[in-house]
Amino acid sequence: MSVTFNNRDPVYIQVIRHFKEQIATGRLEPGQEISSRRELANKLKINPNTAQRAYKEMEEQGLIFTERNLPSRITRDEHVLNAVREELILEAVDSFVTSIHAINVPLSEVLDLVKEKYENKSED
Amino acid sequence: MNIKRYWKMIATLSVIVLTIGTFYIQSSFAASEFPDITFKTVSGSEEELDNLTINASYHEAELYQRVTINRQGSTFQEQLPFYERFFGSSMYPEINRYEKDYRNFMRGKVGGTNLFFEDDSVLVYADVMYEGYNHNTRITDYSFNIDVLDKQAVENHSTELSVPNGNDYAWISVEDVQIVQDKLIVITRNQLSNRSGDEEKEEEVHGYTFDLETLKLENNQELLSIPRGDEESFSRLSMMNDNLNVEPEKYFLISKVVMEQGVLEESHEEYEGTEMEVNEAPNNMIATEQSIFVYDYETAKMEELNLPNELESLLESARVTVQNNLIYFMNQQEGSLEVTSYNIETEQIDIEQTFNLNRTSTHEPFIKINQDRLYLITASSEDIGKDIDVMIASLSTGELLYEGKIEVTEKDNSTDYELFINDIDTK
Amino acid sequence: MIEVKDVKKRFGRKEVLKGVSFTAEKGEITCLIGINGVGKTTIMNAIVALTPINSGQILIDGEELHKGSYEKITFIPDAITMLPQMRIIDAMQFMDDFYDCWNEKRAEEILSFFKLDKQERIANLSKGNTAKVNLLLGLAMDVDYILMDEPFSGIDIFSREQIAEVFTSHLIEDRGVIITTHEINDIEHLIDKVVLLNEGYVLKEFSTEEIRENEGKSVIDVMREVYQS
Amino acid sequence: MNRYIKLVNFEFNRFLKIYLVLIGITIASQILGAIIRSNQYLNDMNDLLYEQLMTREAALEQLGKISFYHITQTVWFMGPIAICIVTLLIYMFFIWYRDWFGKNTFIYRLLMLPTARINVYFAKATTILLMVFGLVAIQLLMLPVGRRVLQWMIPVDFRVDQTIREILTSFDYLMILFPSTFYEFVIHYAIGFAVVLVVFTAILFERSFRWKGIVFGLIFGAFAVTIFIFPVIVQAFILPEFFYPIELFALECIAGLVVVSLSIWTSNYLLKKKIRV
Repeated sequence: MSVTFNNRDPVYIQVIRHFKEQIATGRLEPGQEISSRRELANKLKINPNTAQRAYKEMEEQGLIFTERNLPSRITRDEHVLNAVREELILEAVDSFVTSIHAINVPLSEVLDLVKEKYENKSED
Repeated sequence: MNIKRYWKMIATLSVIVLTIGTFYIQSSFAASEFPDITFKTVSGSEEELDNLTINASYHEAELYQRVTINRQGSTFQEQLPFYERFFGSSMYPEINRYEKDYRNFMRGKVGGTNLFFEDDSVLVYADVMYEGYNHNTRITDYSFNIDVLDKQAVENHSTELSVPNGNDYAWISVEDVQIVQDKLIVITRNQLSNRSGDEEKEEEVHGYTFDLETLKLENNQELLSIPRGDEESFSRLSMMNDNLNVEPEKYFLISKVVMEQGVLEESHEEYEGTEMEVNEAPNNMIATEQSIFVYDYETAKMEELNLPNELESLLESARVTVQNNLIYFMNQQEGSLEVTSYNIETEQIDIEQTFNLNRTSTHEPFIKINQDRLYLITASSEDIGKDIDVMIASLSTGELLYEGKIEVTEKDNSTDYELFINDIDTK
Repeated sequence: MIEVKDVKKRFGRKEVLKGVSFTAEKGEITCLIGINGVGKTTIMNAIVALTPINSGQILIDGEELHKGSYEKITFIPDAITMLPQMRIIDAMQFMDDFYDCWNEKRAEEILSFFKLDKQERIANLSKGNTAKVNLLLGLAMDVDYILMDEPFSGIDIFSREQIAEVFTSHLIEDRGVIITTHEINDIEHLIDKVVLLNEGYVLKEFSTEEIRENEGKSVIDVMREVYQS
Repeated sequence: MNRYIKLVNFEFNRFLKIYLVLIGITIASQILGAIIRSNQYLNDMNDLLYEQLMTREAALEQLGKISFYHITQTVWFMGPIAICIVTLLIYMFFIWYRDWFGKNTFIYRLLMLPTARINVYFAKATTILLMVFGLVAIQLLMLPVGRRVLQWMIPVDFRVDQTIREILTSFDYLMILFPSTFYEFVIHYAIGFAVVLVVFTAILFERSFRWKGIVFGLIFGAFAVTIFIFPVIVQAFILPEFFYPIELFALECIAGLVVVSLSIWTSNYLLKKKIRV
């Protein structure tokens, strides 16, 4: 697991986003045990306090849960999981739309192109 | 704490403690291993030794030690408390006693017994201090430093006052201090300096009289003087009183010798005893005039003694000392010592005694007279450092009261030692 | 908490610190950055009383430094503090002898983490390994605060990575760390707090996450802003 | 206390190599010196007896018997003592300065030990003292060794056997190292130790204030000397012979204690408040 962080966004937000991506793509399964904040900090080469903050935030968002002293796990809550997926899709679409919008291309042309590219990528 | 890691330090420490400890433990034994030096009585009463203290030097191999010997035994310098050796202490028993009895009075008072006078009621100290040469006034300053202790009241009063005409003198030394009634008399030898302008005189003897109450200088008396020596003639003064004596005395004796250019007799024997004195005189001079002057403290008069001829002739070879009103002439002969006393007041010969020295050849003996006692320490000239006789005799009767030897008992039975007498004291 | 309050320090006529104040919390990594001057090292030395200050106050958990404080706070200077003729094991023994807070187990752990041979003499170590031993001696102490002066300077990249890894490890968990550096890049994500110094003053003291979250700026951005204005 | 002993041990081991070399030099040189000097005497004696055909008595008269004293007068004997003294004098400075100027700045470590810093000062002083006593002990042990060498080499008729005491009393410089009583021994080395402490304080002045510190250090040294000799000055110039020996001795003890306490107090202050790396 290696992540490249940018310097301008808070590291904890980038960590959460990383987790969300992993959940959305199924690399992290519902109920799966996740590494401790110390391991995480070590793996991602970030400050343990930041890792802690990311975990805390994720817990609040319901992405992960901790039972007593056991290691934290990914949530099994379908709603949350779907929401993560939707959030990521929406986020990607949003940013896509924003940049496309800037070039001022007609929607139909864009959609065709998207379809073509997407299928090609899946075949790779 | 892991002992193993400290072994080097512990080893070093052990070596230090063991080595240095052993050395000093042995040393403390060694200190007690100095030889015992005792009087071995041959005849007479050992009690006669009570007043006798001998100061000597002891040599063995490279060891050199000062030692004092008395009836009780010997004390080596190294056996003294360390601080006494470290800072030194007075060599005069009298002064040591004063320091014990009049501790505060004795502070700052250095010098020998000649600076002190003691009777039942007072202890007096008088010295002349050199205060330095003042470039402005071109005056050399000497001052009397006088301190009188009233023994009963334990009070002292002191003064410091300039010596009159101090500028004339190269040095001034105090020879005797006396009290006569309410007067304090200080006898000094004053060596004239080149600045004095007096080309004639070499040295003066002064009697300074102070009032005992006020300590004011009342009288400055020049008692005697000698001319400056030259190629042809040369004079010398010597003080004959025992300068260890602090007790009241009636007379102060000065011997004056005039020497003139002449043919020195090649008589070796004659000079053996008086080697020191001969050395002082310029070459080829012989004594042409010898006289004794007596200063009477009471009358404050200085007079030349008119000695009977038999005594006059003794002046050259005999040793002379004075005690009260008696002048003793001690003339050493082959194997014997002749003592003749002359009474200043009656102008008569008082006693004439001859004491057998028990040996034919002796080294210059140490002689001391105290009251009626004659103390004689003789060493044979063959074995100077070892064979030492002690004799105590009565002057009035000529009776031998004590006869003995100084015996050195070496702890290690070595005989490789030498003992030299420095002086004797009979207080 | 280490509190540095209005600390002033002169060397001769030169005032190196002109009233420096900042705090460093336990459990956080605080980074002192300064582009020039000797101020950073001087502050470090001052905190552990290796140099006297002219005025101001430095408190460690509310009290001034005393002899017992060295069981609570340690300083890892930029050069090793052990004698060249010592072997690593001797240096460790020395620490064990003198510090109650020395943690032998942790020392062994770091030793194997850094892949160091404890029989080796300090004089024979490479630069990188010397720095690691230096770090080891500080990190193996159960202290609350660790000060590190330029732990990355003059060391090869691989050693640097290994050392950086220490910062995310349990070795400094819950401790307060103050680190000085003039190169922020390697550790930008590792630190909690930055104190920007220039010419004896604190120009800015900020939390890295907050400045990213609230202003969307990287540490370098802030430095650029501050130093160039 | 425990850390102080550890520090002494540490400092001691740091200097041990040079120290052992010093001991080695002393032992070798003094044994060699005894052999060489004895040999020289034998040669001289043989020359008189067999070349100049003197009688034994005449030869002895001219040459004298040899004793250990003659060996102590050689550079073989005194040289190592001088080397040891000079080395320790230099080491008195080196013991501090190398912590600052050594390849690695050990002073950081020393100053950050969880013990009063004055223990470092005491430990260094103790180390010096230990080394001095060690050498003194070795020297003391070397006397009988050298004497035995002399006895092996010279027939009994040609030598004077001296006891250790006699060897010492015959040679002034040795009397300084080994005074005749234990009291004096304590006094000599107490003064020496006080000097070490004062020099240490001067060094700490320099280490605290650098150039200015040299001046402070010198002033402190002069001040310490003045305090120490003050009673003697009073005795000599202000109140001539005012004090009795025992009083002067007591005053000197007090003055010495004042100097030592002042040194320790000042050093403690400097180490606590002023020292810098």
